[in-house]
Amino acid sequence: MLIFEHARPGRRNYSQAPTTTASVDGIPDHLLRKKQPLLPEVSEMDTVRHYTRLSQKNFSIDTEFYPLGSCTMKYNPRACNSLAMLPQNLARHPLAPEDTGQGFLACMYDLQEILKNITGMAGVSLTPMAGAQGELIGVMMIRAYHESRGDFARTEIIVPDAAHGTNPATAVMCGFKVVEIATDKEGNVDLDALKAAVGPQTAGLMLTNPSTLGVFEENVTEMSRVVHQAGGLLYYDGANLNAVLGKVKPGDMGFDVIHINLHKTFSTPHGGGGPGSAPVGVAKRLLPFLPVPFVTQEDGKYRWVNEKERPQSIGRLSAHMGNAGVLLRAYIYVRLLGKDGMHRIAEFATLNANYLMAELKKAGFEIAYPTRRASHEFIVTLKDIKDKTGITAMNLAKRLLDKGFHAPTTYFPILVPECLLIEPAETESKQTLDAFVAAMKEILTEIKEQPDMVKNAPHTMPLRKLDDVKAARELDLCWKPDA
Amino acid sequence: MLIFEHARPGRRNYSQAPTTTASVDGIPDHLLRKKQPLLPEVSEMDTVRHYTRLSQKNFSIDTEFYPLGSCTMKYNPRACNSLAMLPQNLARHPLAPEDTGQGFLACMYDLQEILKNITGMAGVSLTPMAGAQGELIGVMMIRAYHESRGDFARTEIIVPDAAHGTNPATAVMCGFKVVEIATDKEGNVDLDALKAAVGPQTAGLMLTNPSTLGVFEENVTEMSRVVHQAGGLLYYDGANLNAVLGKVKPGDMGFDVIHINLHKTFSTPHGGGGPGSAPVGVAKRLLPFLPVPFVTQEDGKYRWVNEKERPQSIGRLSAHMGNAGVLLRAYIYVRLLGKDGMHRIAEFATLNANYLMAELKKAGFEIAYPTRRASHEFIVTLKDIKDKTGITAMNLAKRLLDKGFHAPTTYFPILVPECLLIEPAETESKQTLDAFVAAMKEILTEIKEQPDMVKNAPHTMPLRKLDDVKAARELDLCWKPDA
Amino acid sequence: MPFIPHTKEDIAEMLDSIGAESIETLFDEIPTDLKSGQLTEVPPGLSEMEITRLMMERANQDGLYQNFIGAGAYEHHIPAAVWQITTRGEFYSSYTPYQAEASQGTLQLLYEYQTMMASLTGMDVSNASMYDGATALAEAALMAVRSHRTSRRILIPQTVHPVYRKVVRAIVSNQKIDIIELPFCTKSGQVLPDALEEFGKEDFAALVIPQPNFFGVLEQVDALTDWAHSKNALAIGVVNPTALALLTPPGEWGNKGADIAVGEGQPLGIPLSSGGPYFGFMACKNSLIRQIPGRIIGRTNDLDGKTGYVLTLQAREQHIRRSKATSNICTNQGLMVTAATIYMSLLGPEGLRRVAEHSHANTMELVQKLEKISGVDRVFSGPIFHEAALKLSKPVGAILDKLKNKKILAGLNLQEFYPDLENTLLVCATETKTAADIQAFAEQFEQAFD
Amino acid sequence: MPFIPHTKEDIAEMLDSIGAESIETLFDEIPTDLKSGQLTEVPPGLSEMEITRLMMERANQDGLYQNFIGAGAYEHHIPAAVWQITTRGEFYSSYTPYQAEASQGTLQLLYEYQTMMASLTGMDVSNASMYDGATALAEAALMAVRSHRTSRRILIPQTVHPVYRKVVRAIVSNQKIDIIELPFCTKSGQVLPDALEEFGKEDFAALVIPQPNFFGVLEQVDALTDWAHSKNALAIGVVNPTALALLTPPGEWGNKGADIAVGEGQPLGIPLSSGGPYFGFMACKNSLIRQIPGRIIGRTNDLDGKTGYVLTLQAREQHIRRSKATSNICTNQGLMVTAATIYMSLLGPEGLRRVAEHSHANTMELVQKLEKISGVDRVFSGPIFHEAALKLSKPVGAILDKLKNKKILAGLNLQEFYPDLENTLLVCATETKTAADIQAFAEQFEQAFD
Repeated sequence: MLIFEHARPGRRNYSQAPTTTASVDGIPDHLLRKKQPLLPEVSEMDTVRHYTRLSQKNFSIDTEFYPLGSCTMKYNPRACNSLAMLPQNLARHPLAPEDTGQGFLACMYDLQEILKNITGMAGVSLTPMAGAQGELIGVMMIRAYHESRGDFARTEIIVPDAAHGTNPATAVMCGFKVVEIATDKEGNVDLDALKAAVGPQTAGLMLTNPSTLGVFEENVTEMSRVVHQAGGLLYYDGANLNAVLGKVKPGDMGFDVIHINLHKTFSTPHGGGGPGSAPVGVAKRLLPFLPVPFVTQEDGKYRWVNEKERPQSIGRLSAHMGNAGVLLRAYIYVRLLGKDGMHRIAEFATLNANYLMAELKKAGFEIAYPTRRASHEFIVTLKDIKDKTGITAMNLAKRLLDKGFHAPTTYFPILVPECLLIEPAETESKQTLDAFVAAMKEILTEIKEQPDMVKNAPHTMPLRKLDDVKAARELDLCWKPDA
Repeated sequence: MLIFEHARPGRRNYSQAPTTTASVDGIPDHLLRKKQPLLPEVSEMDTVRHYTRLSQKNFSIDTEFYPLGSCTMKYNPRACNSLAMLPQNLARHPLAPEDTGQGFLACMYDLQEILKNITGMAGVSLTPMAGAQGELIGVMMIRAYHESRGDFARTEIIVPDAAHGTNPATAVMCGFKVVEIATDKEGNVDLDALKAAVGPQTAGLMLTNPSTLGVFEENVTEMSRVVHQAGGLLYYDGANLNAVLGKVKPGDMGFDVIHINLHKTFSTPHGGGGPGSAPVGVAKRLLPFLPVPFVTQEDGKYRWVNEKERPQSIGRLSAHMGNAGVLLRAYIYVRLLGKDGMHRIAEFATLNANYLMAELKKAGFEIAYPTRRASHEFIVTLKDIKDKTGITAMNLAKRLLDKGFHAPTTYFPILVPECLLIEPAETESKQTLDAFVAAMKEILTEIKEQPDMVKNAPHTMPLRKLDDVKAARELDLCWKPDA
Repeated sequence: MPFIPHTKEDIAEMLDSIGAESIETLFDEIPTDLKSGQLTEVPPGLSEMEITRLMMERANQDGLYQNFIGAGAYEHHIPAAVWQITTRGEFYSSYTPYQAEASQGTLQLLYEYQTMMASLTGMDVSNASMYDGATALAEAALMAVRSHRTSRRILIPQTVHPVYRKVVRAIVSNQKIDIIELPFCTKSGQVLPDALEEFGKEDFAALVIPQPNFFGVLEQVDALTDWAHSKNALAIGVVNPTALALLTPPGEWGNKGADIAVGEGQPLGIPLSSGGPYFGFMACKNSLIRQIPGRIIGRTNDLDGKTGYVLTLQAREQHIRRSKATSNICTNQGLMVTAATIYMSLLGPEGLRRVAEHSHANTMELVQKLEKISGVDRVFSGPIFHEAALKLSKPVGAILDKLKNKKILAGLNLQEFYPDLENTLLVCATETKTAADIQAFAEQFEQAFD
Repeated sequence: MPFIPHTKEDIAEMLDSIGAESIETLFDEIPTDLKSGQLTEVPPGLSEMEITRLMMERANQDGLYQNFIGAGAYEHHIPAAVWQITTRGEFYSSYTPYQAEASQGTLQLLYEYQTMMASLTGMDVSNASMYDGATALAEAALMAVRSHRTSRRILIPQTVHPVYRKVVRAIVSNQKIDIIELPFCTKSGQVLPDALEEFGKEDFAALVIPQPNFFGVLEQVDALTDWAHSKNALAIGVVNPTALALLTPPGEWGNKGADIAVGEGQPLGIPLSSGGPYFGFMACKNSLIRQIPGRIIGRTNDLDGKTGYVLTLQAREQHIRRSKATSNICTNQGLMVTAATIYMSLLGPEGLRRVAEHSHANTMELVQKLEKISGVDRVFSGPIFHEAALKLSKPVGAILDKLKNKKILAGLNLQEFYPDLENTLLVCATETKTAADIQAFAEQFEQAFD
């Protein structure tokens, strides 16, 4: 039942609006709305009850194991939320004077410094509001760099075929042509193909490392040399930073620019699809191009650096300073972890992934890159199962829901058929991983003994399998009262 | 799965304890514990996930209609919680000086004054921590009153047979003998029986009005006269105050002492069974006996009145001043309602109850007192159904759970066989009541057509019907690791 | 009409169904002469925005202080998860779990709570909580009398929280039970077992044993327990739950262990909140289980044999037994216990022990700093836990006022409760206090003392 | 090891299963020379208690001010229920609803959000939100260019939020799109349709129309919309959602209505929070639906024919279309939209209208009081909504500083964004301001002005 269906004309929630009406004198009548908008006419209790019930229909980290590959679904500490939501933090206007926000700015400055240190970059700006915007900003800086040197010939961005879709999409949004290069059998980027692809037209290479295949790019030093020698820059997609944090720094691998998904590695909430936050870090030569504003400190006073001081900056990419509240949550998380905790993220994420990979292999599942170490994630392929039984990766994914586990990422990366990309994250216990393996084993048995049970899954969710095709063909995007 | 079953020896939640151990020098070794207590060794995520999942197994006002008679399950506004939990309110030590709590004391004073006005009493103390404690305190004051007058002969408290069990239990806890009097056919207290019962041994009469039968005690004025004439006092059990708030004041009906369940009429949360709060109000002659502390105001300064100023006070009944946080929630609720809102509580609670009674009657249910107006609650009896089909009130109650409604109160009041005491409260909409009637009708049909479906209910809860007898016979009150 | 969802059309249709002309008609059984008029003293309704402003103004008026008062209510760090989970609607707005199948969340949590409290106190069983520590002690006294059958005397040391003693007296005296207060040794701050003989000459039902006592001093619990048992009386421990992470639990006191353990649950994740709501805990030996008041949760099976939880032993309770019930209590402090259970899960045995250790170490550090000031001395020689009484050579009141002006609440003036203890300050520094806080307190104290 | 649940035994068993000697072994594919050492700049970990103390100290250092700044971010009362529900774990800690059957909570909520926003803006459809108002406008510009096919010019009045214009420029210039800024009438504060002809001589893809504009002034939206349409360009409205409770929605501007409506969603229940996270909204006509970027939720059926909700039109998106996607965006601002949807449900049409009315009336009252001060005058003659520019005869900076010392943030110095607007103050008083607040502001202002 939709919230609108709980409504009745004239019903109101009296406590949540001013107790009186007020005059709108001065606004010409022809600019006034004639028909009231379709907002629900419900009571406060209707609203609370409706959305509380709706929430219960979601899987979430707070209720289920959520091994969604490439998404780093780790525990979101509750203190990060409550402290980011202290009244003073919530009440501060973005245009309030800097001297009324020194406490807040101190947090932002500290976070910038910590992110610089852990990535090995020379400068950081916190403004990007999501991973994809971090990418856009990163690639804009690459462009600005070449153009600042009078080099307008660099029109191509190289992207491995295994990359997230955001990489090529970003390059295009930024006006570049995308050159895809292949992956070799071991899951590394094909080095010869890369060598063949680079040239004076190369603006840069976008690389996720460990890659979306869940393996560390072993030739990264050589790749870096090849691209730099051709005059291109290296972009590090921080989607998988969780796997190597404290083990290797993107700056040390030769990357010139990086974005860091705080909603992954630094545990800010995914919130059903956002808000994210993805600070960018840059090597020294890209410093002039960093997006504004960012925080600087002088004599113990914090202030914003703006475009006046940074005339070469690519400019502003959000109305204010980015997702301050998300940044605060990440800052609190980082301080809770501390140095030692930070080192342990990658260690235990990797331990969990390799353990789960080993156990699933023992259980009879086919691993896509069996000779490689898993980074914080790895790939299971159901190609063989599908060929023999018709059961698909999606069938298995839906059946996992019945067993109280969120499904892994399915059908990504695209180059592995019938794949499940599995990322357990470091905050899950061995017991939970063992329970997941047990469920996967059960499904293997069901595939043999009760294939229809798997094909028709899910069975225990609020709804059975939903019809995506109908949704796209018979578009229904807004409720209509008379429909 | 119990939280203990998620635990592993040595697992810890590092963020939630001091980062180091500390010395306990000075505590003799023989006073130190040798074996660590059985608290769960789990992570923060384990805890959050476990209790979030557990919470989802509860029905609640925030998720379901909860027509539990005599409990007044109304909407608990969220602002009452968040404002009562402002940091300053939470941090204040109960023994902090009064001048550091003038804001808090102002709320308490205002609440006392408002409660006096709406009940028509001369004084109020906020200390009782629950309805039953309010009763105890009320009866203690009655006792103190008689004894202060040198009258030690009054050893009996009169209680109608329909009363809540707390009434007789309280009287006994207070050292009185209980005299039960019968209810007449129309649901009123049998006036002749009352007249016969009173005498010089009568300390007082405890009365709920409207009664637990959901009807207004029509002879209350006469009852008051009879008891007073015999030298007894009148106790008003405020359990059902919701039904008459702003319509009639207990003080005007001649009551000498009253308790007010804030967790009912003033919408403080029931919290799965507490905390409650039940301020007591008294007529002028009982003022000297009020429990301490309560708040007074002089020259705009608020302070606690204690036993030194009130030598006849029955004393203290809690370690501090009662359930301050609950009182704050009630105060906020009262201020949100305001005068007009306060009058409307009883009006719409009564409208909802009478509507539901009318509709259920039309649907074919037998009403226990069909000639009477419902107060904010009423009784349906399934005696006839049980005789014919074997289906009990409990069967119907369990089946309602399957249909997404909490069951009404069953088997209370004891004098109506196979009864359901139904109280919809004023915050529910007509639509919800209609949906409830529809569910009740469905069950009527099921009783005829699928009686086993009703007998074996519930079917859609996390568990099927639980074995109360086994629970009481094979007592298992604590988990044992090796069991 | 705040919180009332009825539209005009709804009202008309509902009255029509009832067959009533107006809502007022529905009150026609109330005698006309009883009808009251307007509620003149209730102010007009505020919007949520307005009450928010008012409550924030009042909260800001009160402000925040560095608190060094303990005396039965202790400031501890409360993990953010505790109240974020506890105030979820499904816990916050549910009723007593009468319909077990629709209340497994609350029921299982309470069973877990009982398990934790029984283990923390070293007892066999726990109930699902009482109103607060003071009333829990009163109920324990009633329980002891019911169990003892012949004596109606209870011995309570004066080292027990003074208000607890008042509450016990107020409640049990209704049932003609005598409370005998026991003196303490003014040197050690303890009840001396040797001094008890005269009180044991006459039969008594129970001896109450606080650990630590109101002065923070640790009592000789083994000897006291054994003495009570030697007189065929019960031993009732009144204990601080944080301390239990560190100290011998009542169930292991003396040769046979205390019979009942009660206490204030507030330190387990409940904010100070001007004094409530808190919760009392009560645990006892198996032999006393049918005498225990309050709610109890039991584990059982459903029709399919699956494990589940229900309210049990209801035959003791007022809604069944009415005038023969063990108590008139019909609630527990459900929401508080929800918080405490989550708190204990988040802390675990090691975490709670560290909280206890640091609270103790901080208090010791504070005391050592203050003792260096000339004219400040420890009052009692007995060992303490996380709270200490200090004798000052100057009036306590003036010093408390001076520190209050520096936003420090320096402790409790013990003379308010013990007229003989002149210029005596009871101080407590829990794990929430940093070294800098303690240093600042000591410096301000020294200045104020000059 | 905060947030890592592994015991020593767990680690040993897991390594054993993997066949690795140590955790470090698992990193053996990383070239040794790349291995980094310690993270020297990261401070040691704090306990939750310690970080709580630090964050509270920093928050208290910043304090709370009476805020009269608007300028694109508005302080409104946010009902307590909004964030109590929004931060429930099931909303807070869930991911993008890729597994629809396990995400009906988020999906249905987003469908409801789309319905509300489409109706509020008067458009056919809405997406599930964008990063913020500024990027939503940039995406609308890209959409217009994709839709127009021949022109890569976008006309944006200088009355549009100055930072929005910067953001649009930064984003769209990558795709060789020209941004033409349109001047405004310095008397009325509006874009005058009559003054546009010269800009319309060359083809353009869209005209952006703010309502109200950055000065709070209401534009002649009907004429502007019709003018854009007369030039075969799209009309893009940039609107304040609170204002839409009161003002003609973009879908009804001019003869055919605007084609795209975007704006900053922050006023709908999102706290100011130093600037984010907020959310942008975007709604459009049906004809543009396949050009819209971002997530979209559609209603469909399950296998049993029951209604359910899924992500739809994914063929536009980067994870399917990669370099051919309509945008690189792969998230919405899910949690913010959750809050906004609950906010709109709690307010309803009448509630939101009253918020708009009172915000407007309060600003008018404030302006009238300030205008009485000699040397303070309204800058623009155009009608306004809930925000006004005032010309001062004295330096704005000094006055802002003086009021700041009184804990009042008196408004925005417009010269920061408009060099020509010297000593001009932009003020806003929403429904959160009481008559006493406005009076106090006016008095303090007058004193500061002396």
